[in-house]
Amino acid sequence: MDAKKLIAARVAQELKDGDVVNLGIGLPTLIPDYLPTDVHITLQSENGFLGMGPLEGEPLPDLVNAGGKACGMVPGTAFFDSAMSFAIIRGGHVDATVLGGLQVDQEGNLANWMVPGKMIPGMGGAMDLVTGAKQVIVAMEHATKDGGAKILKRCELPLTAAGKVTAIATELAFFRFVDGQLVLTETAPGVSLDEIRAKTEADYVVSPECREMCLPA
Amino acid sequence: MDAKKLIAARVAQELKDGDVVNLGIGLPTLIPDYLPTDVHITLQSENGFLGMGPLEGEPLPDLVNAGGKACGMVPGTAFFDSAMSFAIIRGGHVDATVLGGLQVDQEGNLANWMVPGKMIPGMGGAMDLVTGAKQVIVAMEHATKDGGAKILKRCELPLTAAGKVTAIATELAFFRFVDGQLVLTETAPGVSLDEIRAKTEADYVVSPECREMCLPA
Amino acid sequence: MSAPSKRMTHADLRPKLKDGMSIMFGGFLAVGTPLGIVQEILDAGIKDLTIIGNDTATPDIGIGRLIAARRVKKVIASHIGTNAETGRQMIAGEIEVELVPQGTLAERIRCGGSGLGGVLTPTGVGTIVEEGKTKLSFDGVEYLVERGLRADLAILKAHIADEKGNLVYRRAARNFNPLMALAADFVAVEADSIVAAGEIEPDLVMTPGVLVDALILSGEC
Amino acid sequence: MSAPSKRMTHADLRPKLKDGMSIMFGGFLAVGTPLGIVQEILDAGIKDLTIIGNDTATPDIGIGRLIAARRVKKVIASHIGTNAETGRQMIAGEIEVELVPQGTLAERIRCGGSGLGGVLTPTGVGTIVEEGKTKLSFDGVEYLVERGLRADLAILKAHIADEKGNLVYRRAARNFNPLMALAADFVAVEADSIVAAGEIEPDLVMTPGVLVDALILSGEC
Repeated sequence: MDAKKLIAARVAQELKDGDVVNLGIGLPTLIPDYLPTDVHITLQSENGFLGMGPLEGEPLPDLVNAGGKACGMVPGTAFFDSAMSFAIIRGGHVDATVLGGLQVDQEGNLANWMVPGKMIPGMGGAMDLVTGAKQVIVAMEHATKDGGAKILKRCELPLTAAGKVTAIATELAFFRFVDGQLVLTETAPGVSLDEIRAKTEADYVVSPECREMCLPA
Repeated sequence: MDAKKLIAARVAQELKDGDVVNLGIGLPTLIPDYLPTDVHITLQSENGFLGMGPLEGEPLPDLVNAGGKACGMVPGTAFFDSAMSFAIIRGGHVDATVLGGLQVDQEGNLANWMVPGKMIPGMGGAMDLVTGAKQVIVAMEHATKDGGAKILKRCELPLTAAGKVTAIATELAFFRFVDGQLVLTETAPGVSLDEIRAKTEADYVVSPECREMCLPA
Repeated sequence: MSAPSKRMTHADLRPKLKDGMSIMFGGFLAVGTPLGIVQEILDAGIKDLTIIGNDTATPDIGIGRLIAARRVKKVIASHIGTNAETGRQMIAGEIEVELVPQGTLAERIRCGGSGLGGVLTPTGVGTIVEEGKTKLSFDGVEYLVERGLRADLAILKAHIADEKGNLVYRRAARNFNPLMALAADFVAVEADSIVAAGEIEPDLVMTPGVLVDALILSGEC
Repeated sequence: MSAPSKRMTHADLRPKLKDGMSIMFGGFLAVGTPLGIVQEILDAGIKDLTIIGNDTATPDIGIGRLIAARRVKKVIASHIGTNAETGRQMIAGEIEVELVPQGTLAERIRCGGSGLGGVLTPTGVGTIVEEGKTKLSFDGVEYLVERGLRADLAILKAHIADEKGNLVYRRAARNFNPLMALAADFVAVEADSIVAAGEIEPDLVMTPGVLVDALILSGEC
């Protein structure tokens, strides 16, 4: 299983039947493929609907996801305007949001929307999502392309939100914030605690129940 | 012409073709009867629609005015929720509101929602209407049943809004606020300046163009 | 779908009804109020309620019946003039009444349901409504900071619902219902008809189903 | 009805288009943006514009074309990543870009159109978004005071309009359009079809016609 698929498969296990979920672009969009058949979630798309599904057949006019790509919709979909979309997001009506991260730190801070002087795409809906969703799951590769740590003592990049992250899933490990403390709860198959320690700058504790991820074949 | 009809007929002259108007309960609801045939206004009902019309034929379910009475609707009516209704009102999208008054004063203050210890019905939508409408026309009888002045130097009753009234129509006179100054611009047929002066506590000036109201027969 | 159905009867609501709870109710002079749910609340015998809505209707209709039956400790509303019993109990000191301008009430409920701490409104400036409130001035205009409102339970009336809880309201019965759907911990809806998911055109849904917890058919009292 | 018709052609908009004006545009990555009106703005040659909307699309589509044609002085948006030209001009100091969280942008436009001075939002607290803003704390939660936004002109895209200006949007093309209909001095709408007043079911209107000043049929470029 490659890194992205492993992360998506692990995050899928965090979602419960009936959850309302907003998935960021990229890796998080793989997650629905790994949901058990008895777990049905409702996907929120911040450009204005609940009930997003995969594209099936010809695209329908004006039916696009928040990345502007043609998508589908399930029976019982509801469209609304941007104020309602973010009333739903900010108001705690989204059970989980899954986003990529440039950096996350041991205080639960997330940085994922700009690199000063280099890449300033804007925050889009990310700041509201991270502030408002009940669970904020960061799904990202454990280290930068250069091997640098992304799970830090303190984010250096401008924050998306302060202290809102509830879990981190990487191809090496799964962490959860428990009472404000970063806790390693699972390791990826074949990954040692030492490897995780070496590639993680943040202070964290290893859960007494820490175990290997239980992933689909 | 009785007092209420005279007031309604005079206020009708303040409305222009195309205006969006919210009419308070009671006397103001008589106003549409006095509009010239070439003046079409759109009535806003604060319980959630634009396009209110007179009841014609059988009442339709759930079609009521802000007084809870069955009403009609014109072609091109639009329904919406209370937040949108007051976005329209507070946001300056209503050209004129016409309300009754218990007291009005020379500062443009209006009191029409409570008499402490006696009558406390609540402000309903009146505070938002008086704050947000472009024109705020108070339509009321000139004096109390006991003959006391209602157009005062300073309102004694709790205010509905401060400094928002733009005109006052009574069965004796029509006043307009011009640059913050209360100005008598018209007298009712057969009413003398002295009678108005005697029944008005507020300081006001008489417009050099003050004339008799020009009312329909 | 394996998700638990939202369909229930009025009687199924009983475990959610508790003394001292706060209840937001849709409706404007009872138009848009779920009358069967009000009956269920009366039958449940719960008391010391805080009720939040536009008005208290009349003593014998809609939410006004809870006032007449003395189940209410506090009312937050924009208008109580149509229910003489509300005024009488208020003046007698038997209930607390917080009067809120109607547009401000709508915004406060919307804020409570939208994760917003409040709004800045010019409505009420210079009146007794401003007493005790934070005021901010921008560009020479004064505003009151009006805070969000939430409730334990919202009771709403829809014309059509689908099995997922998507709602369509009819005419002037919409009023506060869509706002309250956002602002309560448990949202119970009484609908004139309940159709299969997908039967309401997605563009025409007025309240998305994810906001709704319980769906009750109007006739099933 | 004797009221002047709101129907016009794209060319009729020309007198409303002026250098230095502020323009709100509906759309999310150009879905819900009135492309014919954008073309008219390009053809009019106006410049030094402030544009307000969710994003700047791409250099060759929708509002992004105004950026590429260097007509824009300032952008207020939540995301500019899809239009490399916006980023390039910003880094070169040729245009000013104010990045606003998407939900905050929606609320700011809604406030500007609703007579509200602003909202209190937790979004952006503890980030650079809070710089220079008033903060208020209630019940231990910090909020930013985010102010209303208005524009001289709003350019919107509807699927169906009636002669009175009542609008229906389609699917994800709704986005910011209904909010902007409240928040500009002049509101111009491009619609795929324009029907007689009364042909849109009153419960299904998404933007009331009184908010709309100009109606243009999409094809009539």
